[in-house]
Amino acid sequence: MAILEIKDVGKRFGGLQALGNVNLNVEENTVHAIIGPNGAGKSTLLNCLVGKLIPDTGSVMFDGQSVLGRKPFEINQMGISRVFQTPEIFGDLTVMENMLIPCFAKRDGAFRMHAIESIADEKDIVGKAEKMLEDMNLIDKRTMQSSSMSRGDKRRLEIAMCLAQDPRLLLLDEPTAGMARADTNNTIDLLKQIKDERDITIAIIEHDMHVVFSLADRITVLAQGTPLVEDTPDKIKGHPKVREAYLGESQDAA
Amino acid sequence: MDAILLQILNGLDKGSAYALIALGLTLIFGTLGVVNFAHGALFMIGAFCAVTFSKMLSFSHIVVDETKKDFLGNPLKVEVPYIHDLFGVTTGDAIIDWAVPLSILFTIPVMIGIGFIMERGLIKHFYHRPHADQILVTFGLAIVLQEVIKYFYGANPIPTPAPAAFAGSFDFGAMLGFEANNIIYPYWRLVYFAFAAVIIGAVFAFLQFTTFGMVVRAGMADRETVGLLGIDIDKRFTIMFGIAAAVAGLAGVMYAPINSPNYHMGMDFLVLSFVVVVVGGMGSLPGAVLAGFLLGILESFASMAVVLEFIPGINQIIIYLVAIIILLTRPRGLMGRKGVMED
Amino acid sequence: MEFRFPVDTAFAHLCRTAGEESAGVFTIREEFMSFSNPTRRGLIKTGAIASASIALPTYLRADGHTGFTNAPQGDTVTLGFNVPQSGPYADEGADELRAFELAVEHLNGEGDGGMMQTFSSKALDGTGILGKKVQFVTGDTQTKSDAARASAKSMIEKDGAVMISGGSSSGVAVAVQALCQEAGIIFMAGLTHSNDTTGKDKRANGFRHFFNSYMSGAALAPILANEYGADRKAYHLTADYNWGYTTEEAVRSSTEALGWETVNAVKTPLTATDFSAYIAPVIQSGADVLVLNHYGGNMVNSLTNAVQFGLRGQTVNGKKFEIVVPLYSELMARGAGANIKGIIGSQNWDWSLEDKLGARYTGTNAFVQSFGTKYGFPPSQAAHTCYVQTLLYADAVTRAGSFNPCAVVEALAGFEFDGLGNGPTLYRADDHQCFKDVLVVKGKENPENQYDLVEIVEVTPAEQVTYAPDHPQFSGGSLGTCNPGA
Amino acid sequence: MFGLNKKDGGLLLIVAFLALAAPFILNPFPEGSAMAQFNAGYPDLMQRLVIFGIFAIGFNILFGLTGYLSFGHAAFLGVGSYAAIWMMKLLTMNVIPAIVVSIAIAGLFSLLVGWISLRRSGIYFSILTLAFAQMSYALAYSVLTPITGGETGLQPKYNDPRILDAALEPGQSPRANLFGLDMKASSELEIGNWIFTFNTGYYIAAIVMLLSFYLSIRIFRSPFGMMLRAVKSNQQRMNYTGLNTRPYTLAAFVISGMYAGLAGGLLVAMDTQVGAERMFWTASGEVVLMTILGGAGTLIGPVLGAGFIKYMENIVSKINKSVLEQWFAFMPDGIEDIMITLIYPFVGKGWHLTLGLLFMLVVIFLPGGLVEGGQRIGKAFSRKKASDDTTDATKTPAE
Repeated sequence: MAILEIKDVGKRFGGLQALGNVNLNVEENTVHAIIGPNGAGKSTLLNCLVGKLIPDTGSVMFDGQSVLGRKPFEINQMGISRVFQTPEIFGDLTVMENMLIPCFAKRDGAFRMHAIESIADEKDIVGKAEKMLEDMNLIDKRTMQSSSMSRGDKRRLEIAMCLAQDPRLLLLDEPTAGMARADTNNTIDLLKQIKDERDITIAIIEHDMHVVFSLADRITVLAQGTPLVEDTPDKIKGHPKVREAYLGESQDAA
Repeated sequence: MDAILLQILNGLDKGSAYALIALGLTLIFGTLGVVNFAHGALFMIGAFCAVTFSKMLSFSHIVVDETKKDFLGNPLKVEVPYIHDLFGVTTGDAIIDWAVPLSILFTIPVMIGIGFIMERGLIKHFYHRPHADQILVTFGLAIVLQEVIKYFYGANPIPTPAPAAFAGSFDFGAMLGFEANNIIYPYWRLVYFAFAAVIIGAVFAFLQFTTFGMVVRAGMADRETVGLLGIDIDKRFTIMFGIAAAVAGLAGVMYAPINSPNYHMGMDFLVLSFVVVVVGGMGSLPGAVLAGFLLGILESFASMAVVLEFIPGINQIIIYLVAIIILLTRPRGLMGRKGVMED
Repeated sequence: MEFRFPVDTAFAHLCRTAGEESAGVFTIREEFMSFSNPTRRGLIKTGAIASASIALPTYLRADGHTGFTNAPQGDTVTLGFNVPQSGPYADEGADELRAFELAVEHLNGEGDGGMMQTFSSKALDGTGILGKKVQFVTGDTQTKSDAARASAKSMIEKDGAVMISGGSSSGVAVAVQALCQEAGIIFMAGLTHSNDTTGKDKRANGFRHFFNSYMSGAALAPILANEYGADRKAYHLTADYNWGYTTEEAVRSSTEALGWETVNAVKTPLTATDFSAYIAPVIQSGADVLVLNHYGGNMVNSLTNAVQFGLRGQTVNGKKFEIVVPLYSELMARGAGANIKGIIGSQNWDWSLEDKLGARYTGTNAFVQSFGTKYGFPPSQAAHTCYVQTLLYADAVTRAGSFNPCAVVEALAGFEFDGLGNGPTLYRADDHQCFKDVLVVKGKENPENQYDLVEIVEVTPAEQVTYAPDHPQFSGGSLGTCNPGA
Repeated sequence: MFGLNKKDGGLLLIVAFLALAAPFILNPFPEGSAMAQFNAGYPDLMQRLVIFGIFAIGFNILFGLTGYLSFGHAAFLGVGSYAAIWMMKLLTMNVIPAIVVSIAIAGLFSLLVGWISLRRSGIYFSILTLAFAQMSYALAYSVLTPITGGETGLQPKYNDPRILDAALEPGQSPRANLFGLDMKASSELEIGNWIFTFNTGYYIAAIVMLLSFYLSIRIFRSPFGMMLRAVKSNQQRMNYTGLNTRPYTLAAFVISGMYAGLAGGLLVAMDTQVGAERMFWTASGEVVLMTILGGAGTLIGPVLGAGFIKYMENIVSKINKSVLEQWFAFMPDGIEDIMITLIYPFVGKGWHLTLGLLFMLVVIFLPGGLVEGGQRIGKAFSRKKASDDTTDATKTPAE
């Protein structure tokens, strides 16, 4: 069953048709990658899913409910978590606090006025956050201010924060962009581990074919705002259209 | 109709002062990213440059006049300006009479100097500090500057008249065919408006048509990239600060005949000029000018007796009310860019 | 160290009533004691004992309870001079402070004695007040009622001031006057011109020597009618706050009574600096007189603007256009420069009064002489009123033989005096307002020196500016009775 | 203690000690000595120190935690004050209803202002709040004079209705009280040349300040407080973590507005008078300065900053030339004159100059405010003792 249904989504920015008629289904408990060259509309599509942009046409259904017109936090509360291209964490807060916030958000919803209670008394939340940090090998850094961590650790923390919410759908926006090869591999391992251990659907936007082919169950190729093909990684690898769209320039050069 | 025209004239004039101050403020803000609460003080110092200059011109030695008496009944001591000895009484008085326009020549180097010292000595160290720190330190500086002025000049306003040639007013309405005496306008205000227009034009031309200006504009858009290009942007920014200080100072010099300068006139303008900058859009130079004139004109309209009869007290709040409405309908002011000063 | 005193002795002592004078082991002084029920009093006292008994080593001071707040102890008495030292009125405050210092000097027998020589009451002899040397403390009102009260309270609570004087706005005067009433201190108002100070906000412990809006109106109207004719059309610009309202009302009602018509009255914000938008429409309105109910920076700016707009050169309705400034001050005249020339207004006093109008205003020259000798320039009317208030207070204490505010109030209420520069003057008992001649002045066309800014047009005798205590412009308040405090 | 951890409990105890022993601590110099000028242990100033402490504590909940810089908080203080004085005029001189209503009214007003202003962030938010405050000030000073008393402000009068109170005896001024306990009642204790004043009003204000301080510690340590710091740190991440930032910031705004209202109500309870200048933008600026000067985002900083500025305003402004002459009387004449000439511009009427210079010095050299200064001194001491375990205490971000 498709957990995310994108139907006829289109978005224009002035004279530029960023997205035109995108139809795409993400099946539950799969890793679905969306690839495409620069300017193919990947980020625009992602922003339409999380409430940052509202498409001009079409519909986006998550688990049978429309996400359009909802604010980012409402969509998140529906079960969609997003990992950003550059890690977005609470830099001024400690690693532990970074972890606590999604745990509270999961339990208490978008807003709760818990101004008198002490964090230390919220045993279950603290326990959950600690467990998550342990799982992610971040427990040693719990009192560290998160902005002073390495980029790899920040990425790890961000993913951990998203996972702490037990999302139904995890959106990853070029999670390895700008990373060194070693960090990229670590991230791939981490994501594989998540995929294996959790019942989770992952949609990943990626540039790096190595990452995509090591993780994805299905791949959609986006070019000039429309999906070119959608298929399994093996099939995509050899697809002529993909080669044309993706490697066109290099073929010319060759 | 003529009443409306009259208020537009008044507004333009008030607007020129707002626009000039806001221009310098947003220039500093746009180039350096610094919220300068001492900008009002620079305006005030400009006005006191005019005061100082006319005092310097009338620097005197004392002659005792036995025929007249002072308030205690002693022989009157008359102060005779040295300039009388130098140029004779008539020429000397003429020079003193023209003190305010002449003091522009004195103000420009003084203000640029103050600007340089401020930027190199203080502001430079605050580029990477939070806006709150910048506000606090420049606010402290503003207090210090105005207290120093108060120490030397006292708290009372000091009359600094315009040259006699510009002292009067003329019947602007009659020139346009309205009834006589309905639109009277002082010459000096017209001078101020023209002066402001020239300064604003000069700043824009400078930024638009010189290489220096281009680099600064590029720096306003993206400081780091310009820095990467190997251009010494810091040095240019220092010069920019000097120019902004000079613009504020010039606004002050020419304003002196309109309202007698006093030490706290800068604070009176500070809040208003911030509102102007924000309504115009932080970091937008045309926005600052536009908002300056817009708010000046609206303020003038709100002070019309007819308007006040309908909405008592509207003249007290109009600027703030307009600011609220504009900010709620246009999130970044009239011409603001995204991402500036929103953190 | 006196640890040997048993606690129960102290306890017994403390349990005596608060008002009793005693020479016990130690003394707990209770100030501003509430007049609630006696048991609660006991409660507080127990609390005091608890803290006191920890710190037993005390030594006795026999003053105890004298029946009023801050009874002077030893051989000195402290007065509090609360003047604006920062903000736009700082120069006026500085001048007030000079006058206070001069008055203290004279009271202590230093200097030439100033107006003490001419004062009709001869009670003061230059040995301080009641033989106690006069000391003073100063504070900054900032021309804000909060700051002024904070400063006055510090004088009362910390420095033990028995009288507060000074100030240069009605907001501050009313606020500090109310405070002095509560605390049981005498308040001798400085420069405050609003009707309210001795009108709806009057207090028994407060006294005002300065004149008020009503008096300005009453003094100005006949002279305006005389100088400019009885069929004038006036346009008022009024500072949008209490003082502006009372001044506008006073000037309007007295000029209208003489046949003037009020074309319009527009309120201007206190914070305004440029009045062009208010000035420009004046001519169009058909008015031929502009009344500027402004003070301080407002007045300097609005007058400068009015002159810039050429109002004074105009001829409207066949008459020369005129500008009137109801409340004049030397400092503002100086701030307005040449623009003040020929403009009519009213003043409480002027340093040239005696020279020009003779011995009725005796005291003026004595004061100007000693002020001018000490500081090098003539005193302002603010300085004069502050000096006079200090002398009047000292004299009242001396005549009453006590610093007790109630005795002072009794001595000052209905007090008639002369020789303090204003001619014969009455401190009216009904509202603690002084009644004396009011000066109508005009900016001088050809000043002889930099201090010679105004010429006296006429002096309106006190009878003409006197009003009934229940005059509608002053209604709504009650003096209450004097409060001696503790 | 009271649900606080050891460190916070210790801090609360220190503050409690300082507040309760203030009459001693602030009066270190004997009466009549030259240094007595610096004594601050008289009721009015002590009351102001704690009341502005409350104001700054509240402001810090908004600015220190969320980073939203309001330039209009004095409006809430003013509105609270007006509410309180009207309760005193209409209902009773008992301070309880006055304070309760002042908190409520200030809360409602801040809800309205916050609801509108929080649509924007950064300097746009600051200017919106400034605009509201300036409008309140301008209207209170002029058009609203029938409600606010305008220039002359409001004071309780003998003939106010006060429906709950018995009629006053003739000659009595209405006095603020707590069930009969007069706010102005003071006891004095003399030890040697020292006089210490214990004032009922001060202790009531101090207790309220301690409660406010305690509440602010709880808020800082609560999940809510953490969320507010998260707002300051990264709003984007907040939103994508399923949290709605608006109600959090609005709640913080209203809480700090209610603190301001409480401060306003207490000001009236201690000194029954309201003037519109209380709402002028410089008053809003003052609380910003207090908070930053003390150390924004720290627990104790705002209280220190408030104390510092109020002390300057009330003590330094009172040092006049004759006081200086008294101080330096022991010196030879020439040196005395030089000393007086050197110092005079900075005290008395020049106290603003000193204040301005101190702002600059503190911001330049102690970016974290006085708290950072204290920490540096603390560090210098601990370095001497060669122990390095204090770094954690100084670096805890919540502090």
